[in-house]
Amino acid sequence: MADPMKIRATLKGDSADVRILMRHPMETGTRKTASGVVPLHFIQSVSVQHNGKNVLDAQWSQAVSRDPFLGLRVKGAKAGDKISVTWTDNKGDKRTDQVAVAAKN
Amino acid sequence: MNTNYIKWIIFVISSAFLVAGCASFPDHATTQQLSEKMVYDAFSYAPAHKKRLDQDRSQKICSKIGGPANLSQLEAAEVVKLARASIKYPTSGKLYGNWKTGAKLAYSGRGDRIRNGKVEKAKGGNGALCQNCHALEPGQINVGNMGPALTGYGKQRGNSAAIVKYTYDKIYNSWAILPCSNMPRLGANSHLTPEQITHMVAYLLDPKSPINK
Amino acid sequence: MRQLRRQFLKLTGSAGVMTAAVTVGLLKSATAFAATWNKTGFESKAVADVQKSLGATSMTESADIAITAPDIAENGAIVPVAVTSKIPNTESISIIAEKNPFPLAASFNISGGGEGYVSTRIKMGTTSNVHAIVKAGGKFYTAVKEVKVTVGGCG
Amino acid sequence: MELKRGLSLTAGAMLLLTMSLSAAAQNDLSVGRKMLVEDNPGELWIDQGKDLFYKKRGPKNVSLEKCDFGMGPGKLEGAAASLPRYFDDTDRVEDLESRLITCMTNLQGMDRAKIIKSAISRPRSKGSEIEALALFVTSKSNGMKVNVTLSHQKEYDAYKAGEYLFYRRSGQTDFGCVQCHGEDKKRVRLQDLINMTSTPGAQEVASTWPAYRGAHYVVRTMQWRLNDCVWQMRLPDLKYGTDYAIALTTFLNHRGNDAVMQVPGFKR
Repeated sequence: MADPMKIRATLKGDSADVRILMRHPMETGTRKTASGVVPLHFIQSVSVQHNGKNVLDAQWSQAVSRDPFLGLRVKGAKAGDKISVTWTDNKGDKRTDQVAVAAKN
Repeated sequence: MNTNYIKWIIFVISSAFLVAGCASFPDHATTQQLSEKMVYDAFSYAPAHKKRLDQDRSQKICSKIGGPANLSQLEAAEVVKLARASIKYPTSGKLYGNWKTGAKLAYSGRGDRIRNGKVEKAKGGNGALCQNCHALEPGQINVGNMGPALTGYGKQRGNSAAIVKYTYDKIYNSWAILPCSNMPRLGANSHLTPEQITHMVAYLLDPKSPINK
Repeated sequence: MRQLRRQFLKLTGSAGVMTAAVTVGLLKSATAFAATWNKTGFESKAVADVQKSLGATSMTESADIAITAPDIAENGAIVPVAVTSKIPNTESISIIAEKNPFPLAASFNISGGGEGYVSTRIKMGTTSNVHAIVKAGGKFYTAVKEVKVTVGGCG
Repeated sequence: MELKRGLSLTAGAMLLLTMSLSAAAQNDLSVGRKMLVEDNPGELWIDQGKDLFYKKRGPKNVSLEKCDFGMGPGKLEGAAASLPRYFDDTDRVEDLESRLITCMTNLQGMDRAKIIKSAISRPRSKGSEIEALALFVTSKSNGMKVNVTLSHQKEYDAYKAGEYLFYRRSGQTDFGCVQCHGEDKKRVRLQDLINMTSTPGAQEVASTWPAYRGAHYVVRTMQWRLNDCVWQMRLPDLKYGTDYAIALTTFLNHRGNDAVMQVPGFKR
């Protein structure tokens, strides 16, 4: 099963600053090890929702780094709003995590 | 008075004394004895590799706490004398090798590292480690700055016999020129062979070498 | 889910019914609106082909796009790249590493309250130009920045 | 004499060149470093360590909640920031990693040799138990000041031994620690070297480990850092949790006092 993401969503002015760390090998399909080439395995899409509404849909290639990071900003967010993130990889694995926007600290 | 109470007071006072009064920095001899034991306990090594932990006379002198600034004149002179005596020249007598071979070695940091008891073998022998610490050819950014930049080394000095010998000696045993310098004694410690050092000399001095472009 | 949606579309074949389905919660909006993965673009080896796949055949260089990335990356496997677009109505941002075997690294479609800003990390095999392509108001804009990559070496 | 003057002149010219080069490199690199530290994949290891810490494990089927890191059993806040320190039960100065192993063997009944064998994980792996646990325990000191005190005689001994070992040169590179870590603004190739003889340098060491190592994609501990150093120095294999490593860590961390803990660090 996929590991949980680490999502931070903090209010900066009238926007939420959203920072997402995911755990994924992001294999390029060309890396060789003693036991042969490691098959292509990468996150293809990430979607971010603000209170259930899409704000960002990312399409990725295998060129995104291992243990990927995604940062974005959402206008008009308020403390307590829900930010939900879903990724899907090329093998069909999926993971969804959700946080509430925190007030500026 | 209750004797238990008195005993307790004595205990408190004495233990406080033990902590606050007695504990202190050990003297150098004690530290040295403790630390040397720590070294040999800390590593797992084949008998042939014990020499990597042992210190020779010069290494002992050059391990002054606080660094070489604390060297006495006598100690510095001894290190230089030992270093001069260590320098061996190739049997051919030729100190100027092939700059192209040297150019490859300059960028290699490989060879003779130990992991899980296995000694790393590098193609073409141990690397000369130069890139780790010195700027080399112009425009190369992936270089260290522990030692002075060597860019244009030969251009500034020419390649007279005196410069060739000076350069060979410096690489073979840098402590012959600057006692306790940070630069490894590459020849004296058998990290590089005399022949490899002649290639490094050519790399540094040859007008065709990229370092002098 | 994607499979399901395709079947669903085939069955209904009407956008009107689709909207109704979303409102009654038959489909999650995330799936319904997710863009399909740009296979042509991600498998293109030439930057021109990537641009074509994005629909960006003509572009304007724009000072309103800022690429934040190191001039020199210590580790080509983790090169941080952020793109900020101040162009109004920014709809999408794509990141292209020119000299990668497959130059298109990532595309981001922005909707709702999403701002014209994305930050991520990409792999770069060698020193290369990094391009950002921004779509805004149906037009394409671009900016470029060079990132020097030095391989970490003996560590 | 003639030669010497010539050399010092060129050395001056070289110095200028080196300075401008390194100044440029510093600015060019800093942007990337800042971006990587701010959002550190190492954070993904913290929860992994937390799970391992509270899970009942080992032959004795207990968690590590009773483990005493020096502030009392189970008290983690600020504990890592005060290590290494002397422990009565083992009559030894221990750092975080050796203390974790003490608890895993004594409380949970695990096999010491087995823990050590897998303590340093392979690159691109999920990481080792020790790596995740060390990060979780240290993260409980985040925002607090490093406070390694010397009071027991063995703590004084360890500090002085660490200092001695920092300067001790041996092997075919003639390296001690100070050869690479004795001056400001030095680099090996493009990698910055911390000047550990300075207070800010020692503070950086004391407050940023364990760290995410970008080139390995795993969280690394101080013990790994030392292992990699002695490997480059061409010394033999350093065993895990030795008094040598603990002495060096005591020397560095005590001098790093008052730094604010912030882990995981990010190393290229």
